[in-house]
Amino acid sequence: MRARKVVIIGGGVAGMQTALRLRALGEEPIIIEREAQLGGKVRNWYLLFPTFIPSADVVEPLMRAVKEQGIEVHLGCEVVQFDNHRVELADGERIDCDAVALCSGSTIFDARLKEEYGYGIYDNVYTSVDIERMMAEGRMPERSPRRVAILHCVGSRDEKVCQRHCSKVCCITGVKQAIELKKLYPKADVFNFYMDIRMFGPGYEELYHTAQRNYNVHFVRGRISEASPLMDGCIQIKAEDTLTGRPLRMSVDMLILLVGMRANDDNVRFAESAGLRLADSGFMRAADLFAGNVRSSREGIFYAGTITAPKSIGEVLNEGVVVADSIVDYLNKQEG
Amino acid sequence: MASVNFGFGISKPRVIDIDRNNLRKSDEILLEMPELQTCIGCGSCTASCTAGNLTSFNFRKVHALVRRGEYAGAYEEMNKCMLCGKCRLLCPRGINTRGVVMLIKRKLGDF
Amino acid sequence: MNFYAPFTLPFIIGTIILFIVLAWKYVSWFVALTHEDKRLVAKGVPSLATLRSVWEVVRESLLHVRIFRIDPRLGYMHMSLALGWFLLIAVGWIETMAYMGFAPVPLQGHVFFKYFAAQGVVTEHKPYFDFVMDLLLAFVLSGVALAWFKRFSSRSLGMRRATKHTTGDRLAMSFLWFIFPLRLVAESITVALYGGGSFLTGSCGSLLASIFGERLLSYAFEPAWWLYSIALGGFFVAMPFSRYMHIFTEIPLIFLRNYRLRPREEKGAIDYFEVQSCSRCGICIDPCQLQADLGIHDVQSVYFLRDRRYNMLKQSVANNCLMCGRCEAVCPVGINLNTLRLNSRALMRNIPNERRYGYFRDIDRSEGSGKVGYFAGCMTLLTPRTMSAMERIFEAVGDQVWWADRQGSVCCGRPLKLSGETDSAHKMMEFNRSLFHKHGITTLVTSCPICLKTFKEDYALEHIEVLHHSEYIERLIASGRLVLERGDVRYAYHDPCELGRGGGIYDAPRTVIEAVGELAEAEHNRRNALCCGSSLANTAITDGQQLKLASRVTDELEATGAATIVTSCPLCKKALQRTAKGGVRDLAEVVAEALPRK
Amino acid sequence: MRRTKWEEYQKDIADDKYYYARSCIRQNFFPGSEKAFLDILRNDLGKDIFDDPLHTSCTGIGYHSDIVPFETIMTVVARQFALMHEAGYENFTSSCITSFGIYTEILNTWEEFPETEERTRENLFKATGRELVKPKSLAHTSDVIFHLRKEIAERMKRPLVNALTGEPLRVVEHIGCHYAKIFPKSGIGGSEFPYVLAGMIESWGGEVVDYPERRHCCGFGFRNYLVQANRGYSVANSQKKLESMAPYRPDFIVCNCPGCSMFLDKWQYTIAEMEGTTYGAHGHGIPVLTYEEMAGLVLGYDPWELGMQMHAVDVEPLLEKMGVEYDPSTKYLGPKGKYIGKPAAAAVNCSAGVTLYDIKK
Repeated sequence: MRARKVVIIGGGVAGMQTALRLRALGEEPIIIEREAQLGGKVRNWYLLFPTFIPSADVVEPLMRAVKEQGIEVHLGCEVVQFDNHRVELADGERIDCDAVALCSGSTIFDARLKEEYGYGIYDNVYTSVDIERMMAEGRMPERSPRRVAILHCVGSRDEKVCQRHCSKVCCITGVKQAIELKKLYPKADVFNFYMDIRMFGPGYEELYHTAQRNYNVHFVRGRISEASPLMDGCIQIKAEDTLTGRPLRMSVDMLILLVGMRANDDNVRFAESAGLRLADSGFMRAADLFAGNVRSSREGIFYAGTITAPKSIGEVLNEGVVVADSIVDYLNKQEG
Repeated sequence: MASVNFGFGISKPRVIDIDRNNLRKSDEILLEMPELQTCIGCGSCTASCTAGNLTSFNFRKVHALVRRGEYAGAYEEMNKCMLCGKCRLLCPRGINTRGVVMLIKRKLGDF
Repeated sequence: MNFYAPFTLPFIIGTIILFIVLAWKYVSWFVALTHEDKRLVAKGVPSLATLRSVWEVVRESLLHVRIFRIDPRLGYMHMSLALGWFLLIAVGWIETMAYMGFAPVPLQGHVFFKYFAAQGVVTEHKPYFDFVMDLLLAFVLSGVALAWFKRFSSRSLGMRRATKHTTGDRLAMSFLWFIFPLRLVAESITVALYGGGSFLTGSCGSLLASIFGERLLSYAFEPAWWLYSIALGGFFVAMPFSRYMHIFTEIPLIFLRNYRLRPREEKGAIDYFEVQSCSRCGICIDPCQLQADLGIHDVQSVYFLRDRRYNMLKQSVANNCLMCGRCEAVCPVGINLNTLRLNSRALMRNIPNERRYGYFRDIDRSEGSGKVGYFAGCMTLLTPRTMSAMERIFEAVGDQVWWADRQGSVCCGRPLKLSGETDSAHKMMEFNRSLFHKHGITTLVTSCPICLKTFKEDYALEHIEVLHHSEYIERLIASGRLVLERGDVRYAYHDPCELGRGGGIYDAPRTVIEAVGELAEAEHNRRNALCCGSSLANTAITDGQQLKLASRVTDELEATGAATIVTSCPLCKKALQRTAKGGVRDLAEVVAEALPRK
Repeated sequence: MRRTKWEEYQKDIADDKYYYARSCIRQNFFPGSEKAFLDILRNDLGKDIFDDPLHTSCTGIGYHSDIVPFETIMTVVARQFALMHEAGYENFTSSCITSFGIYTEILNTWEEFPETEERTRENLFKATGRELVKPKSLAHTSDVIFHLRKEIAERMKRPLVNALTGEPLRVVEHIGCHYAKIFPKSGIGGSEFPYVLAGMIESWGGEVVDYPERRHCCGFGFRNYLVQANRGYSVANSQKKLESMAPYRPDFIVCNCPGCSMFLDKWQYTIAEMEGTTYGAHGHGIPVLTYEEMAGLVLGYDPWELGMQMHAVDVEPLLEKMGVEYDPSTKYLGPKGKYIGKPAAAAVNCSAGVTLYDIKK
């Protein structure tokens, strides 16, 4: 039986896992990655929740394996359009294939759109992505902040920025970063401002408990409504402490916005060119949410990773395996 | 029945007694503005509130009480609102908060 | 000549009723005018304003110049009916006089002259009159035909939607539509039987005679005149109670308006003239974004005025309006639609209560001191970029600034005023006014057009000049105090309603944009600019509906090809940000960025 | 499940030889009840119970009102135990629930903190020269009746049955908070499934009525009652219970705590006078009985001898239901036939009459 070509759009953890699994099953995967490097967003993360392992422990073995397996990788390539038998790249190249796995992930919400939080206006307002990068690069401020506020649900569950969905991983990221901050600055007070705490994964609730119990992280049920600068360079934030029913204000030296995942702008173009369906959130709509959650509405086009919805890294890696199996299954049926 | 004064009154229960509360107005309010049910109580409205900055006015609490049929005082409380509309710009559920204020005032003020 | 015939009775009765009702209405409204208004009238009558009014009556009530500007076809339709009918009456009158000299002729004698003069002497100028009258009748009939056609296809007359009328209005309209065709029939039969007539009635008469024969026509002669009289009488009775009340009311309104009478915050007698001047032409429907984008069909000004006139106005209708002023800008009668809506809301919602807002006492959270005061406004507190840009601009020119509300303060009062709670709004205005005076500022700059409008219109600030930040920046540039580096970025400018139509400030922001980059104009701009949809005046539409309105606006702004949208209102900025693909900036932000780097 | 749950909480109750400690409230407001208790034990059941004239109040009301310090009350309690030992008894029974709670609390304190027991022992010796000997068993007097309920049932003359219909009487039982809410193990059935009164009712033919606010406090609350301005809160608690039980149409309420018997009874009078509301049948209040009175009626005692004329809510409707023969003319005659005075007519007894007390007048 000849090896069948499967084009994988996106070389993040989802794409690499899919490729590796396909190769293991004897197929010929081709990865197309927009960036100059494989690894996607996970490469930028510092330690991963809930076990605090370095993100490199997840990404690097995958990258190594892709190299070792000699999987064909196109870097710095953007896909213009595709259908289940052909993928067209920005440089004009066309790749004929037997199936396509769309693993192009999602986009981080631009915190500047929530202007009232002052991101990009005041120096000490950061996004969770900034913090990951600063932690990884060891660029966190030397001087311990007196107080840090971490705001959940920035660009998630918010009609005002047209992002109605829950980004799922921000809550646990907020807890993780709170612990990291407490480890780094034991004297700092860390406050998490949340609307609902959603601890859906294994070990998450325990980590939440640890943050409260062992690290004395404060959790305030209320969403910050405004941030404004103070004379001394601190940020004054306003929220309602909804559990006491009173407005709360405090000055913080650092405000961290837990930015959510939103659908890629590309999705619309892809959906149009390949005849796929979008969910209301702008993410791709899977064939169904049970047995067909890696299949699209079109034959031969599959999904893995956060292209369909926000997911944790573990879930994404599982999907990579599942999608490869589904693709092989499909290809076998095609050949009868 | 004569009401005798013993020098003290009988304390009214603090409980929100849904069985006893008359939910008619609450139902009417929710019928006109069903989106009010989508409030997740994040408190953005109250935190940014221009009036809440100067008084004890708590929009989230007042409308929550009204929804439970606790109308006492809600009308006058809503009259602390300046209708400036900051809350409407912030509500993550897109609730028409100014409309809620006006609706509650209309329903509870009987006009 | 005997000017009595039984068929004239419906006409006579109708006319008498019409004039009694009209007299009763006008007298009672006039009596109810406030003392101040009456004084204005007394002062205005012997002035030039009267002459101006006469000219305006000719232009607007007869020629309908404003409607011509909106659409020539629509203008012709209205003109043919108004001017045509007026001339028919006037020329008819002259014709009668030409026959009778200055002898007293009863009203029906003028109106049904063709009937009474049918068997009379033929004078030498009769053919000329016949011709002129036929011409005028043809003119009016063309208008009726257009009106009739408009009912079926308003689009072909430049209106996407026509008014949905009430049954009463439809009845009155039917009478009106029948008057002229019936007149044509009656006159044609008369001509066929007794001769005369010109190209229209003459040829129609011959045609009728050839089809039905003279015998049959002689039977139809009296009934035709009866029907014509009934149509006229019926219309006259319906007129003061229907939309056609506008025909006469517009005339006193033009005079009163030229005497500077205006509707106010509270309902007043002048409102009757305004409300009943609405012809329900429906021109206000098309510009209404609630109609065009949201498919809300029952709240537009025409329906609002109708409901208000017949005392069936509901809060849901009164509240559901953006008060963007797009309808007011096109109203051919120039009715103060926003003010009327405001005082309707006030009537429904204003419940004075002395104790309310007592918490304002002794609040002063202002910072700094200077002759220039800056009032950010509640909304600007949510757009800190605007505020920090203003701070940089103040710094660049070295103005000492008193910051009125950076730490939050009392609202300007306009939102409550817009919702009809006038008394409460005045408490806020009173508070802020004394705050401004206490701090001794001479210039008050605000970046919120909502605040600006109320500062200018309601605050009566003595010795304090109120400026929108666009005007303030424009002045700084003009005086050379602010030097900016011009880039080549294209900015699409969005006119905020309260600033543009509400405050007449269109040029200042444009001048400022041109000082920093290139200005791109959207399809609808200036007086026709679209509303962002988040207007504080509307408390009825949902978030989703606001979003829909905003996306229409951003689509249009983005169609200019400009990368950045600029506006000068925090509310518009917030609203447009939700749907814009590129950035949405406040005017101050782009100015602050163009400040020379130190 | 509820029926058996109580069995997990059991305690040892002595069979005989009790030392009796009286209750301040019971002996003042329902003196007949205490006498009936002694009579039932001695005469009907032939038990040895010692009513010691030397013993005093436990000072519990003072303690719970922050007037009597803990050291003081421990010494008072130690004296009671010393008296018991001197009298040759070792099974302590108290008539009052507040006292019972205090005895339990102090015995537990001594167990947990032996040094306090030592200090108390010294204090007692210094003050009175007496020697503290802790009791072998501690029981509330309702525990004793519960323990002997079957023996009483054997001697039963009038079961808790509606004499007209033959249906069991519907009885609401109310357990004093300090009986088992502080130390659940000290009560029969614990704090959640108290069975001490329910056991009596079921053994004697009645039906226990369960209702939503069954476990709620009567509202006594010491400070809440003692300060006039706070009484509204006290009444509100009774009212909450009464409102909750009224729809179940109970025939009477029975309490094991003297305070509860008093407040559930007298607050009915107050509510009726203030608001015109009554909670029993035909505009009448719900009669409130002590468990001694209930036992006495079951054993055929005369209601007036039991002191049932001391209630604010008249008990006659209940007596008629049970078919108890009584002489209305002797209601207000004391044991020696002397007139003891008659309360004014009250709304709670379906009378529009004069009220005893109105602060306005």
